[in-house]
Amino acid sequence: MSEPLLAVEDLHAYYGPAHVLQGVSFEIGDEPIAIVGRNGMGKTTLCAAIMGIRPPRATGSIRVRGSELLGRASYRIARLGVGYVPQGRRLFPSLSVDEHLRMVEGRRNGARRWTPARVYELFPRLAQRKRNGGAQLSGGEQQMLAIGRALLTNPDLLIMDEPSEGLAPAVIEGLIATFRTLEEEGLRILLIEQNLAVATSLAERQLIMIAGEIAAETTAAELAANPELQRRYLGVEPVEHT
Amino acid sequence: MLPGERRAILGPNGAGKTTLFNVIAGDLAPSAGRVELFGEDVTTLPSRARARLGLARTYQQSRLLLGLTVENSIYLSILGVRKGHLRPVVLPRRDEELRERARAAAGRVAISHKLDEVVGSLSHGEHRQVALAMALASEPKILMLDEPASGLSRGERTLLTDLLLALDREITLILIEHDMDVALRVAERVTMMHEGRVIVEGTPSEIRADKLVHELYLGTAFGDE
Amino acid sequence: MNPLRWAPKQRLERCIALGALVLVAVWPALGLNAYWSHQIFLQTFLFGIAAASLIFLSAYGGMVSLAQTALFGIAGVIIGNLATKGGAGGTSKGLHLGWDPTVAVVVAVVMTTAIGLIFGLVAARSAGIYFLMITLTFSVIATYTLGQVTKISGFSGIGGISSYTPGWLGDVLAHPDRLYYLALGVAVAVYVLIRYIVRTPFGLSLQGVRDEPVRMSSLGYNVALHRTLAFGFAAFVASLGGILYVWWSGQIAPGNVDLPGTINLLVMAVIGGLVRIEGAWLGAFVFIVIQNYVRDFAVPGLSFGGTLFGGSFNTIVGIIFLVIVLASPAGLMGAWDRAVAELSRRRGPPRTADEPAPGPGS
Amino acid sequence: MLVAVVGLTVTASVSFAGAKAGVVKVAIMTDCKGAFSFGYDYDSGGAQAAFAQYAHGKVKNKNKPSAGMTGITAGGKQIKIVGYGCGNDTVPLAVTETKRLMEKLNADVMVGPLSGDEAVYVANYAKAHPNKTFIIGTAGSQDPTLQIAPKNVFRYHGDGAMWNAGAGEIAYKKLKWRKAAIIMDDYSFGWTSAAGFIADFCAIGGEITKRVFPPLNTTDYAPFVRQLPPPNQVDGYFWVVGGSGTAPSLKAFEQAYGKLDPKKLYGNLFFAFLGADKVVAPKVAGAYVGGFGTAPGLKTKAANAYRAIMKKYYPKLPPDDGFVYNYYNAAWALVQALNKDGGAIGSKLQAAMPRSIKPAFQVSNGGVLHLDSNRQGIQDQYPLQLVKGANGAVAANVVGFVPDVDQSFHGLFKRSSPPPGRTQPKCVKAKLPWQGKIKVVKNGVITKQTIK
Repeated sequence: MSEPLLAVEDLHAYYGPAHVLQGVSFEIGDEPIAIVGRNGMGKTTLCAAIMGIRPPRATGSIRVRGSELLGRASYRIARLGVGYVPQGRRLFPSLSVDEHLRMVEGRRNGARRWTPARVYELFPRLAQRKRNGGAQLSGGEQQMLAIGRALLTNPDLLIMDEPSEGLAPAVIEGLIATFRTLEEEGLRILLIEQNLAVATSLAERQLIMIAGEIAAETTAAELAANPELQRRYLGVEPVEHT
Repeated sequence: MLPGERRAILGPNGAGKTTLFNVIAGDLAPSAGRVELFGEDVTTLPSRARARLGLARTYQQSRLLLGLTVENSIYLSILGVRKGHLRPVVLPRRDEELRERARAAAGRVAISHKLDEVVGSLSHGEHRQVALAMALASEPKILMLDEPASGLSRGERTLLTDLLLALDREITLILIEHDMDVALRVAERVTMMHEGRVIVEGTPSEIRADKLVHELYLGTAFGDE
Repeated sequence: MNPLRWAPKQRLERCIALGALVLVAVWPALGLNAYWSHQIFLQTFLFGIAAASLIFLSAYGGMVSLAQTALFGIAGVIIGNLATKGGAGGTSKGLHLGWDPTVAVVVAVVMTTAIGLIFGLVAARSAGIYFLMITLTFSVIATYTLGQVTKISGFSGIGGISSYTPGWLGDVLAHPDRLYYLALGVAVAVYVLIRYIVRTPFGLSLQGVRDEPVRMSSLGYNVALHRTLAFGFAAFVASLGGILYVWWSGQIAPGNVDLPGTINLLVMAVIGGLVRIEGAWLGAFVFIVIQNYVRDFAVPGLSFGGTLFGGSFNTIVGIIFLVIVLASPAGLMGAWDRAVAELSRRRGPPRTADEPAPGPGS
Repeated sequence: MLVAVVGLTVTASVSFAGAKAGVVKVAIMTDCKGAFSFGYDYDSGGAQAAFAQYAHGKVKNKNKPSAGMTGITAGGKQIKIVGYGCGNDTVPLAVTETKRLMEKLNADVMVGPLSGDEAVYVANYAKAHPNKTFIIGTAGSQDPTLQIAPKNVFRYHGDGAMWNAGAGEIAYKKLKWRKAAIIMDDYSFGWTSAAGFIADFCAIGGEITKRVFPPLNTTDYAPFVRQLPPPNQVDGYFWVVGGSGTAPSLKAFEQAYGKLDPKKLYGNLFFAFLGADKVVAPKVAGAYVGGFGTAPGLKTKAANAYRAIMKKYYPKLPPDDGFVYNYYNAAWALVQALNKDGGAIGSKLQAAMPRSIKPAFQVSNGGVLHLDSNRQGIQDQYPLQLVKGANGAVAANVVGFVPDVDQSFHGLFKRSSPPPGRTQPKCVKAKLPWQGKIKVVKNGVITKQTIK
């Protein structure tokens, strides 16, 4: 009896008349996955569908360890052990850094791997800005806080939508190292990422999303090494798909 | 900064880069000091007046006009620095010159196929493209871009780099960017900020070589690129 | 304006709109039920104009104004004071200036617009709930000013105004169809004007201000000025509705602009939907039909207080309002937009996110 | 939506086409909201009792007049009550209600409205609809029959000024007032009501030293009461504060100037409504009160007969209340006219409307009330006094009889004169027809004795 951690099957999603996801299927078992692709291909919609946030109308199936997520409210999805770092951070402007973290702390059952102290250890910059409000942080600091906030829910699965956006190279480096450690601790990551360096160093399995479908699966090594592949799937020329 | 200069501003998160932009653009009043544009003291001018002097900027969180179409957003960006943008009579769509300029700007950032779409329905990466198109369309003398490459795919970043390199030499460019591929290729001079101060200034190669920059900002990854 | 280039939804909407327009245009000529033309439709036209000024500010300027009823009433009070005469057979209250009614109309429109600009100047710097409160304050000030400055109105207001209409309009009491067509014409003109304005540079920049004021400022726009001008324009529109109203009802009193009056207009706009101008007339129509017909049904069990037909009238209106708003926060126009989107999704072939919309007219 | 519009229209047209030609459609315009919401049952009950007594109407529910009535016939025609107007004593609602009754429900005749401002609107409306007939219910404004005065508007009771006829003389003679101040609600009924006192008091030689105007529905009366001259500078105060303001305004006066002295207070009809107030009413017991055209407790044959009729059809309604009585007379006059003209409506009905009727509380001229040339009744008036009853409750009793009060106050109010307002009328000495002819009423009996 081993259900995969996350199983997405034939997922279709619509915003109004726009058919954004067209039959997406994949599983996350023991390995992290990165989903790459050009802009406007439906990657963020996929996250929204999984998390049940501002839900597009969706059909198909999304299961976490066998429990169906479609149709569930997002707070219940979060309680199933799914953490989320949304694109654009979505912080609470009136709460300070510390309040953000303490609010989330201990909200969830299960192992308490994460504490605010550990988040501060991961992002020392945040420790310096403990008392500052969400709105007073710089872009990169906001990103750190959004990640820290998601980690504090002690998720088994962490969905991150462009976590490296706006972060300085050195911080990204630290982040990659942290996530590798977390991987070893058992956290599984579904990563949406434009920064190929981040995507390839965090996940070996690379799904390429084009026009609402998983067009191809490849490995980090292959993607990193093959400029033709990059040009075809991530370049700016329109992609012919038949 | 000199006219026509291309400058990148680097620095760890929270170094004050965006705040510097806000002060220059007039969105934030400085507690002390002065801002001069084209030899004129603009410290007390509102941001709209600075825009009319030829200063255009983009925002980190794109801050777009989500309810308008891409085309209308670009129109607004052109009209804003023109005289008579209150004209109640003439429709922008009927103004050939305006249309041409908007289309050209959209073409330069490869967003032409979305001109009639409402900005709010576009993806995050497309928002960056729209923001850039708007900034370019106003034909600024000073262009300030706040992390223009973030959210762009690798291919789009290449396009962006080429676009910035091909900019009219008259345009002064200030860039905040974490993608060193983009920043160091485009910029002629680089300013490194830390904790609200400028700590190093130099050419891209000087910056690459600078120890302090590595220690504070780049980490190890870019050491031998 | 080539019909072949319209999207299917546009074509459908324009067919319906044209049908409705033809219907209301020929209604009195065909001698159909005069109560519907002179009460339901006429009120729909003129309250729709006022609601359109509210929706214009909300949909394009992001400002929900509670002052539109006050401006509507101010225009009426100005007309009442300027145009009426005192003495035998005249009205009993107001300044009795006895001006030429056409001049009075022009002055009323100009003055109301000016008052709107002043309101706008004060309110333009605030947003959201603060804007709502400031405009509510305007509305309350207007109510009390009319109620307590007995020289210009007083609690009883000014009556008999419909006897002082311009010569080109004639006696609206003897020929109510003239007022009907005038109101219809003004409503159509207001609709076309707003649709035009929002596509001009001014209209576009107003929408920009709605979405991102900071950004608009850094694009070179004077945000407060645009808001103020929008408020002035909305006051202009509201004044047209107010003038038609006093000719229709013959009177204007603080009771027209008090809190219930203010809320009624807001309810009309919300029923129609604060997103599209068309919603103004749709909402006004639905509201006025409800007001006229729902009250004839007594619903047992809903008689909370009051004596009117078991007192269920306000309760029923309230429930209808709640149902509409809960089912579609964007009102009836929003419900329509969603229904059409849903239908076209079910019927049409699935299309991808980045494919262009189906070719028009093909 | 289009389908709905057409559908509604067709149904609406069909229902109108179905109306029989032989029916006279009557609307009863009253208030069901606002300060006078009780008028809804009083007014419809008064009118319907007349229909029941004189036009064969069958009461549906003795305790709820608004339940309606069947089988009314007059002049050989069926009379149908097509609707009840629901006003709130403000004009805007009167507009929609009047149009609904007269145009949607196609009433030929309106009995109503209730309040003065509503009546001003209705009179203006009547001007534009000469084929419809309007019999004012119980509204106290002058304008409908003085300034506007359309040919199709009739009023068989007095206006707000007439109701206070005699008050000035009583204050002057019985209370020895020479100088008085007035506090009046700042709207047309307040002004009109005060106008009656001013005209009467000044006519006999009194002087008004101050007029104070609190806005309608004020919550804090202290600032307005402070504008009144203190008790040592005037002989008394005429008090015209109504609605929910009567008791609070008196309390504010008490706080400002000390104990309330009934000899220094004279209220208009609003004082009569004070009875329910357990705190203030006992403190002003003994004060004189203006009338309402009715004579509560008057013992005459006609009055008793009328009370019996009311009791028969609507036992719970107070027959001596003006709301009931005035609507009763209006409907009764309508029945007389329809009987006379064979059920015709429009101008024939207007021509047939009686120019004189014999209402229950009319005593002069052998009990006949005449209309003047503006179709406005010339009516006896009855000044009242607040008295403490055996059970301690305060009630208003009839204490005077003012014969044949006319709307013009013998020429003081003219069609061309400004209507009552903050400064109207001026205080002038005059010889009013009823001056010196006010009789004392004792225990409901009009005595020969004149008030001295």
